[in-house]
Amino acid sequence: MNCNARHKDPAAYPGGGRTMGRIVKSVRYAAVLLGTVLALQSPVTGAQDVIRIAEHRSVRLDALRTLVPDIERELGIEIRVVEYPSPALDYFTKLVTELRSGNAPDVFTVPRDQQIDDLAAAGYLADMSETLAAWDGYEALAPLARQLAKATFDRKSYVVPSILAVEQLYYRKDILERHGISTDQPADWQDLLDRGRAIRDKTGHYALLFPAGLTWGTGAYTEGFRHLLAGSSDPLLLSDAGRYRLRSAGVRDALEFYETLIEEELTPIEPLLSPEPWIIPKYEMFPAGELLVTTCGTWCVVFDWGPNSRNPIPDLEQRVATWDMPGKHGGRHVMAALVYGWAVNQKSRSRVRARQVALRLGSVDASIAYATGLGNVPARLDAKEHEGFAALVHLHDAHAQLTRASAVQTTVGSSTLMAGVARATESLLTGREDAAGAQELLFRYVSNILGDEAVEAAAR
Amino acid sequence: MAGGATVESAASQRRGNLRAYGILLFISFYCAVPFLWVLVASFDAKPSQFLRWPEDVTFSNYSNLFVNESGMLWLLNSVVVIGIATIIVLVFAGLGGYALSRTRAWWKAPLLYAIILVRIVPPPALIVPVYKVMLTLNDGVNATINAVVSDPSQALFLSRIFSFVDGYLGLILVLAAMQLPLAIWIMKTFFDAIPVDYEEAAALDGASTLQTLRRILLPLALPGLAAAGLFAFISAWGDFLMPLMFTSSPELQTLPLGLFRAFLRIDRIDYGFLTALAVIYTLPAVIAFSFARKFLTRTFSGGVKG
Amino acid sequence: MSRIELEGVWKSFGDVEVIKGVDIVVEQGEFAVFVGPSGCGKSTLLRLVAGLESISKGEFRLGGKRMNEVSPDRRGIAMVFQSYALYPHMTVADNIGFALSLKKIPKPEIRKRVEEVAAILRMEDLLARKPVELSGGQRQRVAIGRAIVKRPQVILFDEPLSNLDAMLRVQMRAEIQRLHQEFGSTIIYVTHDQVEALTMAQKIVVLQGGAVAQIGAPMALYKKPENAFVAQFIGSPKMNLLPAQIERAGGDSCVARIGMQAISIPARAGFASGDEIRIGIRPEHIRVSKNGQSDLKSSVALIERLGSETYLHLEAEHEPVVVRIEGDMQADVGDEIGIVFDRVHCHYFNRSGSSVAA
Amino acid sequence: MVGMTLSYEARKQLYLRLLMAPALLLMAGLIVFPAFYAIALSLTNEALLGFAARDSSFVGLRNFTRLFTDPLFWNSLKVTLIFVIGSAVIGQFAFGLLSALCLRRPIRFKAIFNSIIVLPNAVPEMVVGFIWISMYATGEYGTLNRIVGWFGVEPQQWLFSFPLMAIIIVNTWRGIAFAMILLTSGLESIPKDVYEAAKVDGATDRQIFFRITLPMLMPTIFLYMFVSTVTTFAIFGLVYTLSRGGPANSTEIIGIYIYNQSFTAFQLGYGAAVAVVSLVISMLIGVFYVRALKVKI
Repeated sequence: MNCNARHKDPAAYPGGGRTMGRIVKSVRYAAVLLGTVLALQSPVTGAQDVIRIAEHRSVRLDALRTLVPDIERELGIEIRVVEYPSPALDYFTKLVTELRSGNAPDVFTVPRDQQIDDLAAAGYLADMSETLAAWDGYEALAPLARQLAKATFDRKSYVVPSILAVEQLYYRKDILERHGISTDQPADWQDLLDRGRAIRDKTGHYALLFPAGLTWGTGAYTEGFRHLLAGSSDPLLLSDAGRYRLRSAGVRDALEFYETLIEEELTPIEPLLSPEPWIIPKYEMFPAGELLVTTCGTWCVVFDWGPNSRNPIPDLEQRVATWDMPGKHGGRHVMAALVYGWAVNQKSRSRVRARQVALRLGSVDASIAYATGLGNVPARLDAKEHEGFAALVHLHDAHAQLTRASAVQTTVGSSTLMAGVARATESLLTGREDAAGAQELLFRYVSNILGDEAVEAAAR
Repeated sequence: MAGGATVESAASQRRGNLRAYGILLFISFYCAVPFLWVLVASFDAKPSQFLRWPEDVTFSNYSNLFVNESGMLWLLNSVVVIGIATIIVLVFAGLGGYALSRTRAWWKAPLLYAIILVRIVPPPALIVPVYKVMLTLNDGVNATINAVVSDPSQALFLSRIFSFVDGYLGLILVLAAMQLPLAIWIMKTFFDAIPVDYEEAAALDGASTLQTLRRILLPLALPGLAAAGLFAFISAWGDFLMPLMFTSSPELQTLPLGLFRAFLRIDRIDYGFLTALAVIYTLPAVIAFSFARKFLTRTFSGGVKG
Repeated sequence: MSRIELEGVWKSFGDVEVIKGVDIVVEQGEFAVFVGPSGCGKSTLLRLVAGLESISKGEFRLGGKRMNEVSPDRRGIAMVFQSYALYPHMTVADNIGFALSLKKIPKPEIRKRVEEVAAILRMEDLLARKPVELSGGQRQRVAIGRAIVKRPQVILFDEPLSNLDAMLRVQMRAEIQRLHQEFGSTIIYVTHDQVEALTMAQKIVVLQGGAVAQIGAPMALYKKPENAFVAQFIGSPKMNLLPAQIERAGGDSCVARIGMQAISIPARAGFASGDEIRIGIRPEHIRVSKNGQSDLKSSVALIERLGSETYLHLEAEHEPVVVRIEGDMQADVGDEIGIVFDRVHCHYFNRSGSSVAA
Repeated sequence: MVGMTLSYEARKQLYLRLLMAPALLLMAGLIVFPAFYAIALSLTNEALLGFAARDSSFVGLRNFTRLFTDPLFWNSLKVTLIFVIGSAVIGQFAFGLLSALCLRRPIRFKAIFNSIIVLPNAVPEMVVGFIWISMYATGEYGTLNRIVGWFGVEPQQWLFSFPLMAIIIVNTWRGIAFAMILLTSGLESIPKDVYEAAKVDGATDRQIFFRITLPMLMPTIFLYMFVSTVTTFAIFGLVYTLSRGGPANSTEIIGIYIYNQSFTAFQLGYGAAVAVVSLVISMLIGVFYVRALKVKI
């Protein structure tokens, strides 16, 4: 197969002149096109500072857009809202790659407090300590919010808290009552599991959902694992030296709890392995009464099952109620997380203005606007004095819980930790590992990536 | 079924033809059905994710494209980015293919083998190192811009254009680079078939190298350039990985990324807008492919074999 | 002005030496033909003259001036390529006028000169066509037109007729000679066809293995080949070469042995007893003996009858011998025939192939 | 002045070096250098998050030890192998050959069949993902579910229950045209008189196909296998838009695995280590085929 022979005699080539003319013409069109596109990129001229804010998810975008005109007026700046992809993974990927390449927007949110350490350690976040200290709203913040806004490795604050997610166990009160299953606060894990077995046996439906698996991403840790760890026999994830204690008895307890759920078919497994694992259990099974207890945050009553959701649960207040998460050997706790705290890009060209914007977004009216859309609670305790708060009836309880809410402390490497938890729980879901194997998998994964120095090697 | 034009009895011929119709109908069904939804939904006033016959047929999804700023912007971005990348490929591959065809040097054969190997480097394997390379270049570019320009909005504008990450320049160059190995091969084999006599005749006629290139070689190479350009265009136009890696600003998004991101707005997907845009996005590739088809065999056998 | 001198010219591609020390002079206005079998370096030599290849060693002078480093377009040389190399995307007129257009000569002037050339080559009606629409002979003419429009001092032809059929070839030969007479340019013409060389050249350069085998006027080469290679290369059918051994030297004549038979040949200064030589004689200089007196006995292997002449392919002492006879001759394959050599036209070549002078 | 003293040939060779420089530089800078740079990166803990994002450090072969003990890596290799064999070697080839053979028969509507079969090949990856998500849509209104419904099959969750098969079907769909076009030209290059000679010798259609057509088609098949293996190995966008490697890594082909490790787990060093392995594999394939095809240059 000699290629040369296949080409036609070049002498047979028809005409070049016309083609040349066409090329010249199309070059001219191209120039016009190029001009148009460049014009669309052209900077808005004017003396005003332009602050770019990254925002994602349509509810959040809507909330932000209502706030922007006021902020622009108050601060005398121009704000450009940059829409980011909604799925949490895509948002974070885009944010991190942009922060690394230095072209991220001036102001953005950090979706979960656990991510602050990793972002700050990488040098992406501007230090907000002084700004916050000088801020009149700082003292009004829930203490937990103040604590979670700090990075563990340098104790500096990196975000302006806006809202908190208060997470508890949500259960279908109506169905439990109908089947005569107790709706009392479970005393300990055993009690909770027994309640689950009763649900399974009496209703034939799935009892308990603790997010798990790779596709749920960070949720496997934040919405599942940490609730268990916090109530385990050894709830501390970090050693005094700030190393992860992954071979602790607490981690084993949490994974064993998952193992029990899976082995006894108390939790749906297949949906957790699907691409968007939350859709079936949370948006379909729970409203349909096929799943009766799940961990969730305050957002669930708005976002997942509220009147505007995909599958609204009518008379939500009567049908759905909450328990605190019990501890393994008694005790109970409410988990909270600092979500969507406002951060400033360390490489921002106008950091001073950006800090002002971030603070302004931490104000009560801004956080109430967000809280309304998302179903989270404002991070500031003085929010309840705000006129908009009265309308958020379903959040009042949760807001009141803030003072007793807690969180599991993580440090740099938390994204690896969360990925490790996702893998460990995935291995339980697929039945590849038992709890001990999953724990070892978690340990190996994290130490492989973060290095042995970041992980406590000792078994206990 | 094997012979094609050989003598067969009428009955067995008919039987064979029937079987051929059956097979072709099945394969055509397989190939065509997935398109139905995107086509039908783009004319549906209330489109959804499912294929259904529209109750109201409308062209507004298409006319909206011209109103909807982002759709138009993605399209323009695609045209500009892929257009410039294709032109770069044509110029570089045209010159490079010619040079490789005519070079006499001991390293020519090793170089050509190396280009074959470069051609089969899987792009996903390059994303991390390319990303690092682009980051380094990007830091350089932006440091320069910040040093030279003080006005932040102007600096932003310049960095949009010249940045290697999230800028036109980087995306264009990386797209062009990925298409180059194949294009160079096409041009090299094409020039191999053009006798060197033309250039020598031109040299004796007193033409300079540039004149020879412009007045003799360029017209002769147009069919080869057409093939190389079409393949580069199709491949770059459809590429998803590079835009995913190297663009993030909405102002820079090209069609594949824009569509994808719009598709990720799970709670608010405008299927009419997306399907119409997807149809528009697909058309240039289909048209280019219908032209490129006749080059396909030669290109791939030529690209791998000399 | 356009005397071509090649002095001690060498050309190598990497380790391969293609031209090995060539000395050639072509006088102004002379029609020189470089001839030789393929691979002898004749085309390379032409390209060295054109400037398309660089000379590795030695000097090329044109009109007395060293040209080694002068770029092709500044040498005042035009070339007609074997493939014609007509630009396929240009019309005939554009092809011919291309060189002029590069020199920024005004368009009317170009048109005038193109039309002149077209008139000379009798192809006025072809000017608007593209090369693809032309026959082989017409393309050839355009290629020549493209060369002469520049009014070059020297025109180089690289096997220009090899793509034409026999009829056209004869016609174009005459045409090229006519052009040469009309323009008086110096011409170097490369061919592997010795008939073209003999019919067209004023001077023939026979090349062999990158070196000059002999230079001279056509008939000089025909009549006095300096070596066995030239002797066999020039002339058709080929000269017969019979290996022989000098048996007795000295005096006015000596005896040479061909196989089992002996033949007397004139003595030459270079001959010594026991020398192995080859006796060269052209087919037309051999007679068939009619009286039984013969130099060599042979048998008929094949008879080619062409009407006006007959070629006898004989075998003598296992060596082939071709004899040309006017008219027809009665003979059959296998007949024993005695042949007689015309001693005046015999050539003698020593072991190294050089002609042994009288 | 240098130009004046250089001969035409030398000057031309010099120009040629200049002319090829831009193309070679661009490829060297954005393909060849990165490919080698990947090796260097794979020996570090380079990351996009945490302290390593600011100062990465040399970690030796740690990424590789992790890689070879990581079940997800082996899973990804296995998935890639099945994907390549299922779609390129079997699916596209079988349908492509069938189409090519059928279209050689004296039948009507050839041009229509031809264009329909060729159409998917030209569609951009993103749109492929887009339209097949609709094909595979769950519930009774999903297109594929309705089609299988004609045969009494219950609605399926295609991308969940048969994820790998689902993407193989999509990639097969996309590549039939390339196989068909290449094999058609291969069939055309077989001289007719060979068939006629075989007919005269009394060969049946079956014998002709297996003893004449197939052997004489082998060079084309080999070439096709090379090009399609290499391109399928490099697929990214199609799977990314359809499934992103899920559910539960069941469609995580090597390209997706690299991306996920590098840009959702942010472990650039580890991603580079996987990239090095995939580069080595594709280079081995390349060298094997270059040898086997006796590439002439």
